[in-house]
Amino acid sequence: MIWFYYILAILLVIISLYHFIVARNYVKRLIALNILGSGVFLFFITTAKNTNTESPDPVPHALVLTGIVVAVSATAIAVSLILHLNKEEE
Amino acid sequence: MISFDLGYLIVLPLLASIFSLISPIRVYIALAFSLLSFLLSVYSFLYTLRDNTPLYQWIGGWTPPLGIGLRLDGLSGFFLLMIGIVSLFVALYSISFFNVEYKRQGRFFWFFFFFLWAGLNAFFLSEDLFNLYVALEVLSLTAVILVALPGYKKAIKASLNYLFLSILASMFYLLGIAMLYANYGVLSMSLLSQKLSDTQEFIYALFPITIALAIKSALLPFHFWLPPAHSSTVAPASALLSSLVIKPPAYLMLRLWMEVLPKDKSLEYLSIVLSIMGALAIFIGSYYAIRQKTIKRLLAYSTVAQMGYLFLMAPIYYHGGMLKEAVFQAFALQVFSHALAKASMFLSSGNAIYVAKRDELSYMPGFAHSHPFTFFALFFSGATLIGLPLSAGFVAKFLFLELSIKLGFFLHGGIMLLGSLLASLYVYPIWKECFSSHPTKFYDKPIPQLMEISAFLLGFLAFSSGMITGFLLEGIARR
Amino acid sequence: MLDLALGLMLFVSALLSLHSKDTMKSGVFFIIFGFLSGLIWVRLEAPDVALVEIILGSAITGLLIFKLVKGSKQKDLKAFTFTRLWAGFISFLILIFMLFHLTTIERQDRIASLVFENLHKSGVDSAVNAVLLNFRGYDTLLEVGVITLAIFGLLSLGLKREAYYWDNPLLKGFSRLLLPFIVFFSLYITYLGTFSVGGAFQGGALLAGGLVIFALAGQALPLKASIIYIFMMAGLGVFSLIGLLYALLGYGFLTYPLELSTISIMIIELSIWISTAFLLYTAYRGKL
Amino acid sequence: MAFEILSIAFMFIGAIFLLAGSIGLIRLKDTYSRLHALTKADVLGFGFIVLSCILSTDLLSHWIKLLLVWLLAISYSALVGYALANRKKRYA
Repeated sequence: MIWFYYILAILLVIISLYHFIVARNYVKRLIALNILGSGVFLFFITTAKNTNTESPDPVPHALVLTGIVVAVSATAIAVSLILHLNKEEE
Repeated sequence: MISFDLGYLIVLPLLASIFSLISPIRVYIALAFSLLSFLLSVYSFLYTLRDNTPLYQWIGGWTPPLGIGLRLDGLSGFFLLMIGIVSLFVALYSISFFNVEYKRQGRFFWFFFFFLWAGLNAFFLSEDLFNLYVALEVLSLTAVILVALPGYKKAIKASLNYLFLSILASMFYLLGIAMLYANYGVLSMSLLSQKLSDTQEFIYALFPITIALAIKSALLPFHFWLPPAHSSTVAPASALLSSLVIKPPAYLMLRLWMEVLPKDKSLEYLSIVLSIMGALAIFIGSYYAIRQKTIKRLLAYSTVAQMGYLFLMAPIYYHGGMLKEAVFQAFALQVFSHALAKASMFLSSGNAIYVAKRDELSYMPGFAHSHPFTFFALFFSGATLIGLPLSAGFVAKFLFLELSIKLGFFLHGGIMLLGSLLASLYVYPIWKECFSSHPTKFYDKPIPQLMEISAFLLGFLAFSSGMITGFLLEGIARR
Repeated sequence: MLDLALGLMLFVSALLSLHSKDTMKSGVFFIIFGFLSGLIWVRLEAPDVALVEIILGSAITGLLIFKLVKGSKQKDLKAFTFTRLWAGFISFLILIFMLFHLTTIERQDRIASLVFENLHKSGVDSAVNAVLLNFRGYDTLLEVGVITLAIFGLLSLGLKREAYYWDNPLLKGFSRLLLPFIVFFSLYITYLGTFSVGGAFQGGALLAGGLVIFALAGQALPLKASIIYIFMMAGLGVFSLIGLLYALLGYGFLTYPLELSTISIMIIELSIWISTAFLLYTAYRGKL
Repeated sequence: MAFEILSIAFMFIGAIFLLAGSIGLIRLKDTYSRLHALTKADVLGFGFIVLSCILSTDLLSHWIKLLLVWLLAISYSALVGYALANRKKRYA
């Protein structure tokens, strides 16, 4: 099962990377970045499961929590910048 | 007696940022905290100079791999000193700058200024890879907001592109850490270096990490975000971004190559690729800088070129394991001289734009007569960028040249000298305009004294620190 | 089997979200994606991450993206063939690299056993929160810094666009009815963090969700702007003051002595709880 | 034993209702009929699933939590149905 999740994480990373480069629309780019982030987090969490201890490794969980909060902060800034840009263009 | 704690270097700027936002007397708070943080930076540099061993501090008393380590050695202490000097003078400049221009932005500027300081201190002190990610994120988000600060369309657009690229880079960096963690199970750099010896798996993780660091420090194929971002914001912010914010990724690369990664054949190829990119960055950056008509874009492209030096020397980081101290000295001095000089130049460009209300080069003639302080700032810092003798830039380039000859990389030394020549080609037009004896328009609008003097002092320090390099170099070599 | 189905659905929703021409559709599929990834975190025994992901990664990010879609009329231009080619090339390169890397991963303990050994010295019983607030508390301090920084950055842009709301008596009544429960429940989750699944970010995100529903009904909180301001600052301020305090007392930066660790962590958790909630609420509103 | 069989049966019934609702959501043509399928499935299917869960545990705290979840779910499903119908009516 672990290998399935690893491969899923890699697929998420590469398809969102492809769409990030290809997309010309800011909204699509933002979504692609968020999905890229999810792929990376999935990689981390799967690694947490890949141990010999009974319950999974809590360190990656804490790191991913940090990562999610940081990603949301960056998304909030991006949204506000894009809205600002649209207002300037009107 | 309160004992010295590395945490102060991070907490004090953080608290300063909060106070400067909620308090009505933000300028005084900013001044007081800037001085305090500056003194702390100086103290930590002197600390490394006095004690011959690096200072390790385990936060919470948890030793790695469980906890996070802070490390103060000669190199990081020196960079703390650099951050302190640049930030202090930028703070002095900003007090006056936001008094006369961009008053609305001045309300929030100090918050981001101190956050940036905290982030930089955190970055240079940390020795935990994930902690470096968070510090990097603090830096890049602050930088993005600083770019968007003026609020007009050009700035917002530049900052948006910067934001997208820097989130991408952060995700890549995080991916690299995840891969390293999956293989080695540690995040601390010193433990990682023990675990890495005689293994090869790290190569896969190094790939995303290198891309991430290249994007963040604007190495050639990813340099396109830098000129619009650094040139479209207000002068103090440009100075901070161009002199301080893009240095940390390069520093991290140096640390990884010199202290963490083992000798591996594939690393050698990677170092060649990096040095080719660095060389191209020097040529292309200089070429575009020469062609620019506005002073801020010229300076931004010159940053691309100057960052190229740090990557041009990648083979030296790989082969120079025996000469670690010398490599650190050369690298640190190059970063230091560029940081001080570029900050001074951006601040002076702010002065020029304040007077002329335009940022075309042709609109700032005769500065040598009307505003000699600004002219001398431009002169000294330009000389440092070129690397004229006596300046810190000269010493840095000399050290690099010596290393490349010692290790047999004659071509790299030659490219560096060529880069100096190109630098003189793009610095020269600025001097020429300043000395123009038949100015089309004579500006007698006075510049606030604090703005002139802080820009001048930074430039002067950048130049004159070449004469006290013995003292600085000794500090860097302490480990 | 369940994993396979969930993973497939996750991948398909990601593809649909990235592929669709209509940005509104992308947003909807992105929310579905976030929700499914939350379920996957549960499958991978990471309930803490699942809580935060569903509320932050799916709900709040989704709302922000909807706000963006409504306010942006940018056309999606087709990329050049050349761009497509090199994007494909780079993605392919990374695919190859990562697949090779997969072959090198081994099953090993990493830090996990060390964390469980030291858990009793941390002052918290839940392993994730022990890592988050004690072992790697410094990371969390900077993280709280990042989110505070981001929201104040957004405020400094000074955008005065009204957030979308639906003026309807039923929704108003519902959100008013719900809010006290959500406050109570999020506080409970925060408190739960000291010994089980839950914690400050989880609880704060939950409260933020409740506050955003409140705002969606077009009502403002009966709080003064200055109080919201202080709430937003609370996390960073309290956390760094406690760090400073222990440094000044001679224990060292963010180093809690064993007998004071539980209470210190509780105080920090409470302050992070309130500030996360109000920061995210402000992120949605876009103004104070 | 009887409880277990009952629990599994309820789970099946709930799942069938949810499936029917999903099929209705895809196959039905206009918004109101879709909404009808969706909300009905939510209330009934979800109700049966909660019931089956309640039967499979004998802890009071779990019962209370499940009931609360059910209460919240039906109240928001009603609200969402109302909101969608309202929207449709206004912008039809």
